[in-house]
Amino acid sequence: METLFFLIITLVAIVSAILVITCKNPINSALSLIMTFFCLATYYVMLDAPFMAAVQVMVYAGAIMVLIVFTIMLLNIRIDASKKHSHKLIFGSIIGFFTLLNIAFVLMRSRAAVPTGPYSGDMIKNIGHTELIGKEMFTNFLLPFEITSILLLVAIVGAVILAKKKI
Amino acid sequence: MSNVLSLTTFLPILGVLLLLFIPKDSKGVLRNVTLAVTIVTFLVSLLILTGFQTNAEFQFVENVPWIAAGPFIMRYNIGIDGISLWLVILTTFIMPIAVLSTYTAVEEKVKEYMVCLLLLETGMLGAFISLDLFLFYIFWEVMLIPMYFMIGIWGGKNKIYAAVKFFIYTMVGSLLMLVALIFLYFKGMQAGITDFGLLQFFDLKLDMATQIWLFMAFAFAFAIKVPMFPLHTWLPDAHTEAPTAGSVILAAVLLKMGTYGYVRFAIPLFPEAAHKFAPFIATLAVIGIIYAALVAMVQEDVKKLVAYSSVAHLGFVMLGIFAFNTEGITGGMLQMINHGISTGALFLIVGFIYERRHTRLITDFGGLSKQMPVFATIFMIVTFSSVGLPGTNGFVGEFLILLGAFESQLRWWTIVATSGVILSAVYMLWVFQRVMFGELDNPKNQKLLDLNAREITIMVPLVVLIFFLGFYPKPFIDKMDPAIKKLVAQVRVASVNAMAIPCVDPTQMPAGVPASAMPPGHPAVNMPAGHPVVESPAAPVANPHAAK
Amino acid sequence: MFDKVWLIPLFPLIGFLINGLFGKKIKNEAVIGGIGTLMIFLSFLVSCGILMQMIGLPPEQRVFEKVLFPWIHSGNFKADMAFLVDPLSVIMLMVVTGVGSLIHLYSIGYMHGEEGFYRFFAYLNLFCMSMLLLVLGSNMLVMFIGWEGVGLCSYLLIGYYFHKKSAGDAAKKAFVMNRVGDFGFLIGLFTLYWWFGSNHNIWTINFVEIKAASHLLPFGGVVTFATLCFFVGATGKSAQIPLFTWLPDAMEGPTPVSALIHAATMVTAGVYMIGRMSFVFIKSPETMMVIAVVGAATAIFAATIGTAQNDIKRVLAYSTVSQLGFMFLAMGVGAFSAGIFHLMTHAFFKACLFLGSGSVIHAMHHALHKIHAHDDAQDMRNMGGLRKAMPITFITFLVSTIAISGIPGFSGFFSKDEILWMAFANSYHGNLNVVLWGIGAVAACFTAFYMFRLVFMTFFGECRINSKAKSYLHESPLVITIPLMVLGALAAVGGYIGMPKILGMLPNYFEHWLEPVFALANEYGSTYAHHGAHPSHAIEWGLMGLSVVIALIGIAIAFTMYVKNTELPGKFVAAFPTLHRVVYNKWYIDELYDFIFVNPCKAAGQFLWKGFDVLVIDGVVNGVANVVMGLSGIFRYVQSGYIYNYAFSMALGVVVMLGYYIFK
Amino acid sequence: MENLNSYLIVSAVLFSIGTIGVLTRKNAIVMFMCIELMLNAVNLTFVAFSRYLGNLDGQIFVFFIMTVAAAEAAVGLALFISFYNNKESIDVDDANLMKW
Repeated sequence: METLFFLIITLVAIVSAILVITCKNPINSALSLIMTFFCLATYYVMLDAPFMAAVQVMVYAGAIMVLIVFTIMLLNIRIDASKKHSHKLIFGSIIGFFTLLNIAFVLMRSRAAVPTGPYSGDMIKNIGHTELIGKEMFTNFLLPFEITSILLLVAIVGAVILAKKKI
Repeated sequence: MSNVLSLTTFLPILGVLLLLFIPKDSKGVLRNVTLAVTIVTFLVSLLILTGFQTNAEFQFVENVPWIAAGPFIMRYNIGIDGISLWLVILTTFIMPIAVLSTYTAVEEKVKEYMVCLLLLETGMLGAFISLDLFLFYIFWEVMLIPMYFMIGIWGGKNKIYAAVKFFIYTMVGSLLMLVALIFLYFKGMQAGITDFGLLQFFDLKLDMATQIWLFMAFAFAFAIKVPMFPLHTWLPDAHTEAPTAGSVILAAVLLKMGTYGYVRFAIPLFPEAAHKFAPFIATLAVIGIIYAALVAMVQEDVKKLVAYSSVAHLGFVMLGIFAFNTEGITGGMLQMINHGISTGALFLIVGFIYERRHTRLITDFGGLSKQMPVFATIFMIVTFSSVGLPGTNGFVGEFLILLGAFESQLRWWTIVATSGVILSAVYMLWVFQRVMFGELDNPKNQKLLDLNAREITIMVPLVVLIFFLGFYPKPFIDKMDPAIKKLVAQVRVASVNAMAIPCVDPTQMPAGVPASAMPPGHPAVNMPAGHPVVESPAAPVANPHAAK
Repeated sequence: MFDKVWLIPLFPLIGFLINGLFGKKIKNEAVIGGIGTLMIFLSFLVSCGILMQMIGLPPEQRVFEKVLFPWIHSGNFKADMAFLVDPLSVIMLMVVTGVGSLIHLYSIGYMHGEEGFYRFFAYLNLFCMSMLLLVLGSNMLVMFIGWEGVGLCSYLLIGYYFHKKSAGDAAKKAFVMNRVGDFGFLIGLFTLYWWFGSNHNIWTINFVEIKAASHLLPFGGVVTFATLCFFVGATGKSAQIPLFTWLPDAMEGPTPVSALIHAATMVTAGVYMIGRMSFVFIKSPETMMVIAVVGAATAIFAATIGTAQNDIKRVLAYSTVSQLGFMFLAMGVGAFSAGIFHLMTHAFFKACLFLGSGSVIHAMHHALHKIHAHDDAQDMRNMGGLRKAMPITFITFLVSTIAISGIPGFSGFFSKDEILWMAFANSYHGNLNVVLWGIGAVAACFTAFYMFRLVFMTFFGECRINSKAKSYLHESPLVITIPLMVLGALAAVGGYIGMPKILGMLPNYFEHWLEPVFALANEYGSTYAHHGAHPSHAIEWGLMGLSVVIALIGIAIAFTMYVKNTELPGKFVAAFPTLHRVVYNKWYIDELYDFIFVNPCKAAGQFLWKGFDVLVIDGVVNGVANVVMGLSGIFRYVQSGYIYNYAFSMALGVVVMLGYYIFK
Repeated sequence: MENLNSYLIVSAVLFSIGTIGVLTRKNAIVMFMCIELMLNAVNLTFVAFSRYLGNLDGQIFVFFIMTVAAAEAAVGLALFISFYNNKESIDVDDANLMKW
């Protein structure tokens, strides 16, 4: 049952991903991407990471994609105007293919390490994913976490300055 | 008081911070603030002068750890001795003058210009006071950048070419120096030296081949900066294109980096190699003197002429330094100051007439004496200072250089170099005649105004110094004398050691000392107190792994 | 009084500063000129005081050194700002300040109404200061300050009329030629310093110390080199062959300048310097011979040129060169005191001659100006018959001319005859002495000839000036004639203090006075002089008579050619056109120098700049840059500028690199 | 829960698709979306490994990547807007200032 579910999700994810890169209209691409993000959120749930799934939906599907769609609409871009990109398509596909090949070879030839961490599935279910993540985040990763705030601040300032017409 | 040296060096940087808060349109404020900063820096540097004890030791030393990256340990190690003292003072002295000279010359991007000037000052001061090889290298490069912008942004018609040429020329040299510096450091590590402190390297014994290679790298870098004969072509271009203040600083201070580098680094670090190369470098210096004088003679652009005269003057300095005796090096050091004053003044003078007429071609002038008597007087004084007339500063330095070189084994070089004295008179007087004498026939020249109060204010300190140094150079010589004596002893001790190596000619022994007093291979003779007795050069180097 | 010696150069310095800095504001000519003259006169008074004191001292105590302040001390080298007072420098002090005061006074009148009046007096005072430094310097370096300082003032004063190109050129030429001499001086200084230092550990350039150590110097060898170098210095300053061409050109300066600098004082610096270091020069027989030969050659050579010049000042200039040649001849044959004696008498009569010519030019200029004529006021062909218009000038001029021609009873006779006699009698140079005497005698004949030619053309005969201007000719004012009269009197009687022994009327005070200075040199000289039979009194009388006869012959020829048969010179020129042209054009020496030195230097400069600097060195530099640029021109095709190309290559790179690690 | 490999394969496929998209599309916004897709593929790997190894560090990383992606989106889109204001186009071929 779960395998079937996984396969369906995978199918949806890959198809919508392909749609992202093939749709002429950027809006369609964006909508397909949102679809992919939802699929990924589903995977996270399946991987016992509900908090990540929630963040995925909120940040990616919610915030970032809204931003993108908003930009597309703001700029009023309809159709990808350029026609001639056939040679690019071939090259791109070859490189994509080889990327896939590389990864496949890595997967085939490598062996995953033995699980060592303390966080088993049961533990996550008992204590709660959010709490665990939270503890980890605000203890071991406190400094990086705080620094992300600076990163975001910089990004905000940068975005404001860049988007202004005349500085 | 103890860190007055750091204060002097970094005051201009504080000035830069101050400038950042001044809107770019208020040019007057920008200029005045910069002027104030440079004057304050000069005043602070006078504290160094008054606090300086006349002895051979480094003073005002500050030595704190700075960067420790793996095997490399760089320290913020600064200090000053008689050799660098006057160059620091010269720098801080020239800067207000340079700033003042830009009041009307630079109208665009004033803020940026002033920032460049102040950064340049920090770079120059830092290079003079560094006692850490790596720190020196950093300041050495820091100087380069503001100067590059000054030529490239505020320069003349061909500014980009000149700026790039200046930058790349210097860069080639300094990269070689960087390589040599790192190599030297590893050599030092094998002998147990743990950081880049210059003083420790003085005691490092290197074998001849290493010394020669390292000396060549250092000498090449410094020779470009000096600039010495075949490597001088960046200078006329840079000078002609640079704005007046840039030229003044370039001539007065930046070129001294090269000669200072020889005195502070290349020679005491690699004394034997320096001795070996002395005839070669003296030859280049002498060629430079004659060559630059001949070329200067036929220049059509006043500024280019002055630039070539710089090459000739610096040739004298090099000759004096490579005499390896007190007189020669004292003369060389004095001549550095003198050249800073008189050539700086010459560039200012060229700047004055350029501002008025927007041309520097000699043929466009003539008879200006009639229209500009004050200017004529000052120009004449500076001209004769540049020619080296006794009673002006130029003479004292030139004379000591020639005297020192004549005493050393560079006798024949000296005789040829002395003829440069004639040539310098020829080209300087000729240009003076063509610009100032003759009929005032060009209608554009007939309306020229004489120097205004600001310009006279700029020139007066220089003129006063020209005469002061000419008639009473004693305070200057006295302050630098112990340090130079120490340097001479250091170099001489090394050359005595080198006598054990067969490739060094035993006639290099200093004249006047009876030969019996100095048996070959006996290193302890003449060694100043505190100088560690070095094992004979044949002894194996200390365990290479000891440092680890 | 000796202690106050520093006042002597100080006064002119004060004058220089006052006139130089504030002269423009003072404006009043009487004040400016008064300050200038007063200052040098004060120096004269101090010099007199020193002379008086020195006369009262026994000869061996007549040396005094005054250290003002340490100047350059470095390593072994020590040079103080110090003054040396001894009989030689006192003589020079008297000449410089004495003649100097008179010429200052004269200048007040002569320079009246000139634009840069204050500038002139400032320079003149500066000159006096430099000259006094030169004279007083107790070591070579202080002497060298003065040495170059006078060169500077000469430059400034020759270029006084700077708007004239010829003046600027002449000034530059003078300075550069002097610099050639200074080059020699410096090398000589270095050599002596180095030799004493490295061989005897005596590191000194002080005259007294060198004198004390001079017994260590070898005869010939390094001393020859050093002294020859010094002599090059002397030829530059004193306008001897080969560096004499600047002096005639220096006549571009105002006439008082010519009188003071280019006749009486500065140009004699070379002679003074040799006298000051006689104990070194005498150690080298070769140098002595060179000096004597050069001196004699210059004497005759300049005299020949002098015969053909028409510019009144140029004749005097060549005469100066010629007389300086006599002085060097004296130095070269070891007759040091005779040389200095001639220096002094020459200062009197030549200053007088120049000032007299200045007076003439002044009058001529004034007259020509009145009628707005543009004739050359200095050309003797425009003059003639001036003796009626300008009696005082004429008389003083005539007295000086007689003096320079060597007519007995006048100062020039005593000094010149002494030189000729010493050239004959002093046997340093073997049989060359006869030749030297011969050349000297012929030069004396020429001297008499051209000087009287000058007098005849200027003061006798018909007045050739524009007849309208004639009425405007009149005698110069008192301020000009007083110096003329004083100098004329000195030219007449100044020689009696150095009367030759043989005449026996008065003792030779002069030689006696300088005895302590030159005794050592004469002692060294006697070690290699040929001890032949000393010429007898009869020979001395004979030679003296002969030289008088020679002078009279010269005068007679001049009289015939320029008073009696005034068409003779024209015929002579027609008969020997080439000779006249060559002599008139100063033997084409200037052109020769242009050809040998000046033009090659310029050409070399042009070649080195355009050919070597720009083509070769910058060619290499730019060549390297061009190679790099060419290569990058090829490689830049890689950089298409399209984002997807970069993205491609990046992705490709990642894939390939990953692939390498995965598949390897 | 599926085994680790299946997630990794999905992630690889998504990553490759993203790569192809970045390389083939000219619309800057679409390219940007493809980059987001690639980032998400990586995120999936992180989470999968994190779960497999029983170590939460991977998920923390994902969190940071999301932050970076958000910042990137803000700045990147601002860039596009300003680019569009200048060039009236969002096509990367028009970003040709670096072209020789």
